[in-house]
Amino acid sequence: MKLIYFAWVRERVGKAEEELDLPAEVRTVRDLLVWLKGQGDGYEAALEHPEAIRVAINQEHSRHDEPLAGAREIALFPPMTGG
Amino acid sequence: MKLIYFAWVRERVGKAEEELDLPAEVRTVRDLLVWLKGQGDGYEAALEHPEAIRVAINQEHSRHDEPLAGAREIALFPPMTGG
Amino acid sequence: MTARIEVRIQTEDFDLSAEVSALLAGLSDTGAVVTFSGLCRSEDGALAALELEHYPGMAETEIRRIADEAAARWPVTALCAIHRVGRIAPGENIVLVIASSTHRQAAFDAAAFLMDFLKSRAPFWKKEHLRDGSEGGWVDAKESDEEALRRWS
Amino acid sequence: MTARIEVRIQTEDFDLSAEVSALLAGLSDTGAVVTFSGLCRSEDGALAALELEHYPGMAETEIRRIADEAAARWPVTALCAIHRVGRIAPGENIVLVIASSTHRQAAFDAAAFLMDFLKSRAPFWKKEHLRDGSEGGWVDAKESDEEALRRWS
Repeated sequence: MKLIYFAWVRERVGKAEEELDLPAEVRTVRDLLVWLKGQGDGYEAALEHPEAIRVAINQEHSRHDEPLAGAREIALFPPMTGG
Repeated sequence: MKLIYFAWVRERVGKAEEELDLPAEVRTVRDLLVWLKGQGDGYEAALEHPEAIRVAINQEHSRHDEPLAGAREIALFPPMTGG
Repeated sequence: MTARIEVRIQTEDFDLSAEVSALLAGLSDTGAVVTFSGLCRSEDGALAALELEHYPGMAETEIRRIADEAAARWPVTALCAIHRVGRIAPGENIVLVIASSTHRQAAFDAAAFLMDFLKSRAPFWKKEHLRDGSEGGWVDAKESDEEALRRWS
Repeated sequence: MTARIEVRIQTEDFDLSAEVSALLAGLSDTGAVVTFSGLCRSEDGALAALELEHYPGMAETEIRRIADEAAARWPVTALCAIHRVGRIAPGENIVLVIASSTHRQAAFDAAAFLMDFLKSRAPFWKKEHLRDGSEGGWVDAKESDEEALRRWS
Protein backbone atom coordinates (compact mmCIF):
# COMPACT_ATOMS: atom_id res chain seq x y z
CA MET A 1 0.00 0.00 0.00
CA LYS A 2 1.28 3.48 -0.88
CA LEU A 3 1.14 5.85 2.08
CA ILE A 4 1.70 9.62 1.70
CA TYR A 5 2.21 12.16 4.48
CA PHE A 6 1.82 15.93 4.48
CA ALA A 7 2.74 18.91 6.66
CA TRP A 8 3.60 18.05 10.28
CA VAL A 9 2.57 14.42 9.79
CA ARG A 10 5.30 14.18 7.12
CA GLU A 11 7.82 15.95 9.37
CA ARG A 12 7.14 13.71 12.36
CA VAL A 13 7.08 10.45 10.38
CA GLY A 14 10.31 11.62 8.74
CA LYS A 15 9.40 10.78 5.16
CA ALA A 16 6.99 12.02 2.46
CA GLU A 17 5.81 8.60 1.33
CA GLU A 18 6.45 4.87 1.59
CA GLU A 19 5.17 1.45 0.50
CA LEU A 20 3.90 -0.65 3.40
CA ASP A 21 2.40 -4.14 3.63
CA LEU A 22 -0.64 -3.79 5.87
CA PRO A 23 -1.64 -6.78 8.06
CA ALA A 24 -4.91 -8.41 7.02
CA GLU A 25 -6.68 -7.27 10.21
CA VAL A 26 -6.19 -3.58 9.26
CA ARG A 27 -9.51 -3.07 7.52
CA THR A 28 -10.59 0.54 8.18
CA VAL A 29 -8.97 3.95 8.31
CA ARG A 30 -9.11 3.81 12.09
CA ASP A 31 -7.42 0.37 12.13
CA LEU A 32 -4.65 1.83 9.99
CA LEU A 33 -4.07 4.82 12.30
CA VAL A 34 -3.88 2.58 15.37
CA TRP A 35 -1.55 0.07 13.70
CA LEU A 36 0.69 2.76 12.19
CA LYS A 37 1.07 4.49 15.56
CA GLY A 38 2.85 1.35 16.83
CA GLN A 39 5.48 1.30 14.06
CA GLY A 40 8.08 3.51 15.78
CA ASP A 41 8.76 6.86 17.46
CA GLY A 42 8.07 9.02 14.37
CA TYR A 43 4.70 7.38 13.81
CA GLU A 44 3.93 7.60 17.53
CA ALA A 45 4.59 11.36 17.45
CA ALA A 46 2.64 11.93 14.23
CA LEU A 47 -0.36 9.94 15.42
CA GLU A 48 -0.40 11.08 19.07
CA HIS A 49 -3.98 12.27 18.54
CA PRO A 50 -5.25 9.94 15.78
CA GLU A 51 -8.73 11.52 15.83
CA ALA A 52 -7.13 14.80 14.62
CA ILE A 53 -5.61 13.19 11.53
CA ARG A 54 -7.37 13.61 8.18
CA VAL A 55 -7.18 10.76 5.71
CA ALA A 56 -7.71 10.61 1.94
CA ILE A 57 -8.10 7.30 0.09
CA ASN A 58 -7.25 7.51 -3.62
CA GLN A 59 -7.22 11.32 -3.22
CA GLU A 60 -10.71 11.56 -1.75
CA HIS A 61 -11.50 12.63 1.81
CA SER A 62 -12.45 9.59 3.91
CA ARG A 63 -14.04 9.18 7.30
CA HIS A 64 -12.24 7.11 9.96
CA ASP A 65 -14.85 4.35 9.81
CA GLU A 66 -14.40 3.78 6.08
CA PRO A 67 -12.91 0.48 4.81
CA LEU A 68 -9.52 0.45 3.09
CA ALA A 69 -10.74 -2.03 0.48
CA GLY A 70 -9.87 -0.72 -2.99
CA ALA A 71 -7.30 1.75 -1.70
CA ARG A 72 -4.23 2.27 -3.90
CA GLU A 73 -2.97 5.43 -2.20
CA ILE A 74 -3.69 6.56 1.36
CA ALA A 75 -2.72 10.04 2.51
CA LEU A 76 -2.48 11.20 6.14
CA PHE A 77 -2.39 14.88 6.98
CA PRO A 78 -3.41 17.54 9.55
CA PRO A 79 -6.57 19.64 9.16
CA MET A 80 -6.14 21.83 6.09
CA THR A 81 -5.11 25.49 6.33
CA GLY A 82 -5.06 26.75 2.75
CA GLY A 83 -6.85 29.71 1.27
CA MET B 1 -35.82 78.10 -4.60
CA LYS B 2 -33.43 76.12 -6.80
CA LEU B 3 -35.05 73.02 -8.31
CA ILE B 4 -33.02 70.33 -10.10
CA TYR B 5 -34.35 67.47 -12.20
CA PHE B 6 -32.72 64.21 -13.26
CA ALA B 7 -33.30 61.37 -15.74
CA TRP B 8 -36.86 61.14 -17.10
CA VAL B 9 -38.09 63.83 -14.71
CA ARG B 10 -35.60 66.20 -16.40
CA GLU B 11 -36.63 65.05 -19.87
CA ARG B 12 -40.36 65.50 -19.20
CA VAL B 13 -40.01 68.85 -17.43
CA GLY B 14 -37.80 69.93 -20.34
CA LYS B 15 -35.02 71.51 -18.30
CA ALA B 16 -32.26 70.44 -15.92
CA GLU B 17 -32.82 73.12 -13.29
CA GLU B 18 -34.63 76.36 -12.57
CA GLU B 19 -35.25 78.99 -9.89
CA LEU B 20 -38.87 79.11 -8.72
CA ASP B 21 -40.71 81.21 -6.15
CA LEU B 22 -42.80 78.79 -4.13
CA PRO B 23 -46.15 79.99 -2.68
CA ALA B 24 -46.19 80.29 1.11
CA GLU B 25 -48.67 77.40 1.45
CA VAL B 26 -46.15 74.93 -0.11
CA ARG B 27 -44.64 73.68 3.12
CA THR B 28 -43.74 69.98 2.59
CA VAL B 29 -42.21 67.86 -0.15
CA ARG B 30 -45.71 66.52 -0.94
CA ASP B 31 -47.10 70.08 -1.19
CA LEU B 32 -44.34 70.91 -3.67
CA LEU B 33 -45.05 67.86 -5.87
CA VAL B 34 -48.77 68.68 -6.01
CA TRP B 35 -48.19 72.38 -6.76
CA LEU B 36 -45.49 71.71 -9.37
CA LYS B 37 -47.73 69.22 -11.20
CA GLY B 38 -50.09 72.11 -11.95
CA GLN B 39 -47.43 74.32 -13.56
CA GLY B 40 -47.80 73.03 -17.13
CA ASP B 41 -47.79 69.98 -19.41
CA GLY B 42 -44.14 69.02 -18.81
CA TYR B 43 -44.59 69.09 -15.04
CA GLU B 44 -47.90 67.22 -15.38
CA ALA B 45 -46.13 64.43 -17.36
CA ALA B 46 -43.15 64.29 -15.00
CA LEU B 47 -45.32 64.17 -11.88
CA GLU B 48 -48.07 61.88 -13.19
CA HIS B 49 -47.35 59.51 -10.29
CA PRO B 50 -46.00 61.86 -7.60
CA GLU B 51 -45.61 59.02 -5.09
CA ALA B 52 -42.97 57.46 -7.40
CA ILE B 53 -40.80 60.58 -7.40
CA ARG B 54 -37.75 60.68 -5.11
CA VAL B 55 -36.76 63.99 -3.59
CA ALA B 56 -33.51 65.25 -2.12
CA ILE B 57 -33.34 68.46 -0.08
CA ASN B 58 -29.88 70.02 0.03
CA GLN B 59 -28.52 66.77 -1.50
CA GLU B 60 -30.02 64.49 1.17
CA HIS B 61 -32.80 61.96 0.57
CA SER B 62 -36.07 63.27 1.99
CA ARG B 63 -39.43 61.69 2.69
CA HIS B 64 -42.57 63.21 1.16
CA ASP B 65 -43.83 64.37 4.56
CA GLU B 66 -40.71 66.40 5.33
CA PRO B 67 -40.90 70.22 5.53
CA LEU B 68 -39.12 72.37 2.95
CA ALA B 69 -37.97 74.83 5.60
CA GLY B 70 -34.23 75.39 5.25
CA ALA B 71 -34.10 74.03 1.70
CA ARG B 72 -31.67 75.78 -0.67
CA GLU B 73 -31.70 73.12 -3.39
CA ILE B 74 -34.47 70.59 -4.06
CA ALA B 75 -33.88 67.74 -6.52
CA LEU B 76 -36.61 65.57 -8.08
CA PHE B 77 -35.73 62.27 -9.74
CA PRO B 78 -36.94 58.71 -10.45
CA PRO B 79 -35.91 55.74 -8.30
CA MET B 80 -32.17 55.23 -8.72
CA THR B 81 -30.70 52.59 -11.05
CA GLY B 82 -26.94 52.90 -10.65
CA GLY B 83 -24.43 50.21 -9.76
CA MET C 1 -9.77 50.98 13.49
CA THR C 2 -9.97 53.78 10.93
CA ALA C 3 -10.61 52.42 7.48
CA ARG C 4 -9.09 54.03 4.41
CA ILE C 5 -12.01 55.16 2.22
CA GLU C 6 -11.81 56.14 -1.45
CA VAL C 7 -14.83 57.33 -3.48
CA ARG C 8 -14.66 58.44 -7.12
CA ILE C 9 -17.05 59.25 -9.94
CA GLN C 10 -15.43 59.40 -13.35
CA THR C 11 -16.03 58.97 -17.07
CA GLU C 12 -12.81 56.99 -17.66
CA ASP C 13 -12.52 53.25 -17.23
CA PHE C 14 -10.45 51.85 -14.35
CA ASP C 15 -8.10 48.90 -13.91
CA LEU C 16 -8.99 46.40 -11.20
CA SER C 17 -5.41 45.48 -10.23
CA ALA C 18 -4.25 49.09 -10.20
CA GLU C 19 -7.15 50.17 -7.96
CA VAL C 20 -6.60 47.30 -5.51
CA SER C 21 -2.84 47.97 -5.33
CA ALA C 22 -3.34 51.70 -4.77
CA LEU C 23 -5.99 51.16 -2.12
CA LEU C 24 -3.97 48.59 -0.15
CA ALA C 25 -0.56 50.28 -0.34
CA GLY C 26 1.03 49.96 3.10
CA LEU C 27 -1.87 48.09 4.74
CA SER C 28 0.17 45.06 5.82
CA ASP C 29 -2.49 43.57 8.08
CA THR C 30 -4.90 43.02 5.21
CA GLY C 31 -5.45 39.33 4.52
CA ALA C 32 -8.66 39.44 2.51
CA VAL C 33 -9.74 41.59 -0.42
CA VAL C 34 -13.15 41.33 -2.07
CA THR C 35 -13.93 43.23 -5.25
CA PHE C 36 -17.22 43.63 -7.07
CA SER C 37 -17.25 44.80 -10.68
CA GLY C 38 -20.54 45.69 -12.33
CA LEU C 39 -20.32 45.37 -16.11
CA CYS C 40 -22.56 46.59 -18.91
CA ARG C 41 -24.36 43.54 -20.35
CA SER C 42 -24.97 43.21 -24.08
CA GLU C 43 -28.65 42.18 -23.60
CA ASP C 44 -28.20 39.51 -26.28
CA GLY C 45 -26.57 41.98 -28.61
CA ALA C 46 -29.47 44.46 -28.55
CA LEU C 47 -27.67 47.12 -26.52
CA ALA C 48 -25.38 49.70 -28.14
CA ALA C 49 -24.54 51.51 -24.91
CA LEU C 50 -25.75 52.61 -21.52
CA GLU C 51 -25.79 56.28 -20.64
CA LEU C 52 -25.14 56.93 -16.96
CA GLU C 53 -26.41 60.15 -15.39
CA HIS C 54 -25.70 61.23 -11.82
CA TYR C 55 -26.37 64.04 -9.34
CA PRO C 56 -22.96 65.66 -8.94
CA GLY C 57 -22.12 66.42 -5.34
CA MET C 58 -24.88 64.30 -3.84
CA ALA C 59 -23.61 61.12 -5.54
CA GLU C 60 -20.15 61.36 -3.94
CA THR C 61 -21.60 62.38 -0.57
CA GLU C 62 -24.14 59.57 -0.54
CA ILE C 63 -21.61 56.86 -1.49
CA ARG C 64 -19.21 58.12 1.16
CA ARG C 65 -22.01 58.01 3.74
CA ILE C 66 -22.74 54.38 2.79
CA ALA C 67 -19.02 53.52 2.97
CA ASP C 68 -18.74 55.17 6.40
CA GLU C 69 -21.63 53.03 7.60
CA ALA C 70 -20.01 49.87 6.22
CA ALA C 71 -16.75 50.80 7.97
CA ALA C 72 -18.64 51.25 11.24
CA ARG C 73 -20.35 47.83 10.92
CA TRP C 74 -17.38 45.68 9.86
CA PRO C 75 -13.67 45.71 10.78
CA VAL C 76 -12.46 46.67 7.31
CA THR C 77 -9.01 48.11 6.60
CA ALA C 78 -10.09 49.87 3.39
CA LEU C 79 -13.13 50.52 1.21
CA CYS C 80 -13.29 51.88 -2.32
CA ALA C 81 -16.18 52.69 -4.64
CA ILE C 82 -15.69 53.96 -8.19
CA HIS C 83 -18.73 54.68 -10.35
CA ARG C 84 -18.46 55.61 -14.02
CA VAL C 85 -20.82 58.07 -15.74
CA GLY C 86 -21.40 58.94 -19.38
CA ARG C 87 -21.63 56.48 -22.26
CA ILE C 88 -20.61 52.89 -21.47
CA ALA C 89 -20.43 50.08 -24.05
CA PRO C 90 -21.36 46.41 -23.46
CA GLY C 91 -18.57 44.55 -21.68
CA GLU C 92 -17.20 47.73 -20.07
CA ASN C 93 -17.04 48.42 -16.35
CA ILE C 94 -19.80 50.50 -14.73
CA VAL C 95 -18.92 50.26 -11.07
CA LEU C 96 -16.19 48.89 -8.80
CA VAL C 97 -16.37 48.21 -5.08
CA ILE C 98 -13.37 47.00 -3.06
CA ALA C 99 -13.44 45.94 0.59
CA SER C 100 -10.41 44.69 2.50
CA SER C 101 -10.09 43.28 5.97
CA THR C 102 -7.97 41.07 8.17
CA HIS C 103 -10.42 38.22 7.64
CA ARG C 104 -12.63 37.25 4.74
CA GLN C 105 -16.18 37.45 6.08
CA ALA C 106 -15.97 41.15 6.91
CA ALA C 107 -14.62 41.87 3.42
CA PHE C 108 -17.44 39.90 1.74
CA ASP C 109 -20.14 41.51 3.90
CA ALA C 110 -18.87 45.08 3.55
CA ALA C 111 -18.60 44.75 -0.25
CA ALA C 112 -22.11 43.28 -0.58
CA PHE C 113 -23.55 45.95 1.74
CA LEU C 114 -21.86 48.75 -0.19
CA MET C 115 -23.19 47.43 -3.51
CA ASP C 116 -26.73 46.90 -2.21
CA PHE C 117 -26.99 50.45 -0.89
CA LEU C 118 -25.15 51.99 -3.81
CA LYS C 119 -27.72 50.41 -6.18
CA SER C 120 -30.77 51.86 -4.44
CA ARG C 121 -29.53 54.96 -2.61
CA ALA C 122 -26.82 56.59 -4.70
CA PRO C 123 -28.26 59.05 -7.27
CA PHE C 124 -27.38 57.43 -10.60
CA TRP C 125 -29.71 56.61 -13.51
CA LYS C 126 -29.20 54.38 -16.53
CA LYS C 127 -30.61 54.96 -20.01
CA GLU C 128 -30.38 52.35 -22.75
CA HIS C 129 -29.37 53.09 -26.33
CA LEU C 130 -30.20 50.21 -28.67
CA ARG C 131 -28.26 48.91 -31.65
CA ASP C 132 -31.16 49.65 -34.00
CA GLY C 133 -30.65 53.34 -33.23
CA SER C 134 -33.66 53.73 -30.96
CA GLU C 135 -33.64 54.78 -27.34
CA GLY C 136 -34.41 51.85 -25.09
CA GLY C 137 -35.55 54.27 -22.42
CA TRP C 138 -34.62 54.66 -18.79
CA VAL C 139 -33.93 51.47 -16.87
CA ASP C 140 -36.62 50.75 -14.27
CA ALA C 141 -35.65 50.30 -10.64
CA LYS C 142 -36.06 46.69 -9.50
CA GLU C 143 -38.09 45.64 -6.49
CA SER C 144 -35.41 42.98 -5.85
CA ASP C 145 -32.88 45.77 -5.24
CA GLU C 146 -35.12 47.30 -2.54
CA GLU C 147 -35.55 43.84 -1.02
CA ALA C 148 -31.78 43.36 -0.95
CA LEU C 149 -31.52 46.25 1.52
CA ARG C 150 -33.78 44.62 4.07
CA ARG C 151 -31.33 41.88 5.03
CA TRP C 152 -28.99 44.53 6.46
CA SER C 153 -31.51 46.11 8.84
CA MET D 1 -26.19 26.99 -18.10
CA THR D 2 -22.68 25.55 -18.30
CA ALA D 3 -20.26 27.65 -16.33
CA ARG D 4 -16.69 28.13 -17.48
CA ILE D 5 -14.45 26.74 -14.72
CA GLU D 6 -10.72 27.36 -14.31
CA VAL D 7 -8.62 25.81 -11.51
CA ARG D 8 -4.86 26.28 -11.16
CA ILE D 9 -2.16 25.62 -8.59
CA GLN D 10 1.09 27.46 -9.23
CA THR D 11 4.18 28.90 -7.58
CA GLU D 12 4.07 32.17 -9.60
CA ASP D 13 2.06 35.20 -8.59
CA PHE D 14 -0.98 36.19 -10.66
CA ASP D 15 -2.49 39.49 -11.80
CA LEU D 16 -6.09 40.16 -10.80
CA SER D 17 -7.09 42.13 -13.92
CA ALA D 18 -5.45 39.65 -16.29
CA GLU D 19 -7.19 36.70 -14.66
CA VAL D 20 -10.60 38.38 -14.72
CA SER D 21 -10.18 39.41 -18.37
CA ALA D 22 -9.08 35.93 -19.44
CA LEU D 23 -11.90 34.25 -17.54
CA LEU D 24 -14.64 36.51 -18.91
CA ALA D 25 -13.47 36.71 -22.55
CA GLY D 26 -16.56 36.39 -24.71
CA LEU D 27 -19.07 36.06 -21.86
CA SER D 28 -21.21 39.07 -22.84
CA ASP D 29 -24.10 38.27 -20.50
CA THR D 30 -21.95 38.71 -17.39
CA GLY D 31 -23.01 41.75 -15.39
CA ALA D 32 -21.40 40.99 -12.04
CA VAL D 33 -17.91 39.83 -11.11
CA VAL D 34 -16.80 39.14 -7.54
CA THR D 35 -13.18 38.40 -6.72
CA PHE D 36 -11.62 37.28 -3.47
CA SER D 37 -7.89 37.63 -2.94
CA GLY D 38 -6.25 36.07 0.09
CA LEU D 39 -2.99 37.82 0.99
CA CYS D 40 -0.13 36.87 3.26
CA ARG D 41 -0.33 39.11 6.35
CA SER D 42 2.81 40.47 7.99
CA GLU D 43 1.65 39.55 11.52
CA ASP D 44 2.89 42.92 12.80
CA GLY D 45 6.20 42.46 11.02
CA ALA D 46 7.03 39.14 12.71
CA LEU D 47 6.52 37.00 9.61
CA ALA D 48 9.29 36.49 7.04
CA ALA D 49 7.26 34.19 4.79
CA LEU D 50 4.63 31.51 4.60
CA GLU D 51 5.46 28.15 3.06
CA LEU D 52 2.50 26.56 1.30
CA GLU D 53 2.43 22.78 0.85
CA HIS D 54 -0.23 20.89 -1.09
CA TYR D 55 -1.27 17.39 -2.14
CA PRO D 56 -0.65 17.41 -5.91
CA GLY D 57 -3.46 15.84 -7.84
CA MET D 58 -5.94 15.81 -5.00
CA ALA D 59 -5.74 19.59 -4.53
CA GLU D 60 -6.82 20.32 -8.12
CA THR D 61 -9.49 17.61 -8.06
CA GLU D 62 -10.95 18.80 -4.77
CA ILE D 63 -11.10 22.48 -5.79
CA ARG D 64 -12.73 21.52 -9.09
CA ARG D 65 -15.29 19.44 -7.20
CA ILE D 66 -16.11 22.44 -4.96
CA ALA D 67 -16.37 24.71 -8.03
CA ASP D 68 -18.68 22.23 -9.76
CA GLU D 69 -20.91 22.25 -6.70
CA ALA D 70 -20.97 26.08 -6.64
CA ALA D 71 -21.87 26.11 -10.36
CA ALA D 72 -24.74 23.71 -9.65
CA ARG D 73 -26.06 25.87 -6.81
CA TRP D 74 -25.87 29.34 -8.40
CA PRO D 75 -26.41 30.61 -11.96
CA VAL D 76 -22.78 31.62 -12.52
CA THR D 77 -21.27 32.22 -15.94
CA ALA D 78 -17.69 31.49 -14.80
CA LEU D 79 -15.68 30.42 -11.77
CA CYS D 80 -11.94 30.52 -11.21
CA ALA D 81 -9.72 29.43 -8.33
CA ILE D 82 -5.96 29.92 -8.33
CA HIS D 83 -3.93 28.78 -5.32
CA ARG D 84 -0.22 29.47 -4.97
CA VAL D 85 2.22 27.07 -3.31
CA GLY D 86 5.82 27.42 -2.16
CA ARG D 87 7.29 30.41 -0.32
CA ILE D 88 5.08 33.51 -0.14
CA ALA D 89 6.16 36.83 1.40
CA PRO D 90 3.95 39.22 3.41
CA GLY D 91 1.75 41.31 1.13
CA GLU D 92 1.81 38.72 -1.65
CA ASN D 93 -1.19 36.85 -3.01
CA ILE D 94 -1.94 33.35 -1.73
CA VAL D 95 -5.26 32.58 -3.36
CA LEU D 96 -7.68 34.07 -5.87
CA VAL D 97 -11.31 33.19 -6.42
CA ILE D 98 -13.43 34.76 -9.15
CA ALA D 99 -17.17 34.26 -9.64
CA SER D 100 -19.20 35.92 -12.38
CA SER D 101 -22.90 35.93 -13.04
CA THR D 102 -25.69 37.87 -14.70
CA HIS D 103 -26.66 39.33 -11.32
CA ARG D 104 -24.66 40.22 -8.26
CA GLN D 105 -26.03 38.01 -5.48
CA ALA D 106 -25.12 34.75 -7.25
CA ALA D 107 -21.58 36.04 -7.82
CA PHE D 108 -21.16 37.02 -4.15
CA ASP D 109 -22.59 33.72 -2.88
CA ALA D 110 -20.61 31.49 -5.23
CA ALA D 111 -17.34 33.28 -4.38
CA ALA D 112 -17.94 33.05 -0.61
CA PHE D 113 -18.95 29.37 -0.90
CA LEU D 114 -15.86 28.53 -2.95
CA MET D 115 -13.58 30.25 -0.42
CA ASP D 116 -15.24 28.66 2.62
CA PHE D 117 -14.87 25.13 1.21
CA LEU D 118 -11.44 25.77 -0.25
CA LYS D 119 -10.22 26.80 3.24
CA SER D 120 -11.35 23.65 4.99
CA ARG D 121 -11.55 20.97 2.28
CA ALA D 122 -8.74 21.60 -0.21
CA PRO D 123 -5.47 19.89 0.83
CA PHE D 124 -3.14 22.82 1.49
CA TRP D 125 -1.08 23.54 4.60
CA LYS D 126 0.68 26.72 5.75
CA LYS D 127 3.93 26.90 7.70
CA GLU D 128 5.26 30.15 9.14
CA HIS D 129 8.86 31.30 8.89
CA LEU D 130 9.62 34.15 11.28
CA ARG D 131 11.84 37.18 10.79
CA ASP D 132 14.05 36.18 13.71
CA GLY D 133 15.03 33.07 11.72
CA SER D 134 12.94 30.61 13.69
CA GLU D 135 10.17 28.44 12.38
CA GLY D 136 6.79 29.65 13.57
CA GLY D 137 5.42 26.20 12.99
CA TRP D 138 2.40 24.94 11.08
CA VAL D 139 -0.67 27.15 11.16
CA ASP D 140 -3.50 25.60 13.15
CA ALA D 141 -6.87 25.05 11.54
CA LYS D 142 -9.51 27.41 12.92
CA GLU D 143 -12.83 26.28 14.34
CA SER D 144 -14.35 29.40 12.75
CA ASP D 145 -13.49 27.99 9.32
CA GLU D 146 -15.38 24.78 10.06
CA GLU D 147 -18.31 26.85 11.32
CA ALA D 148 -18.29 28.88 8.12
CA LEU D 149 -19.20 25.71 6.18
CA ARG D 150 -22.36 25.13 8.14
CA ARG D 151 -24.27 28.08 6.71
CA TRP D 152 -24.19 26.39 3.30
CA SER D 153 -25.81 23.12 4.37
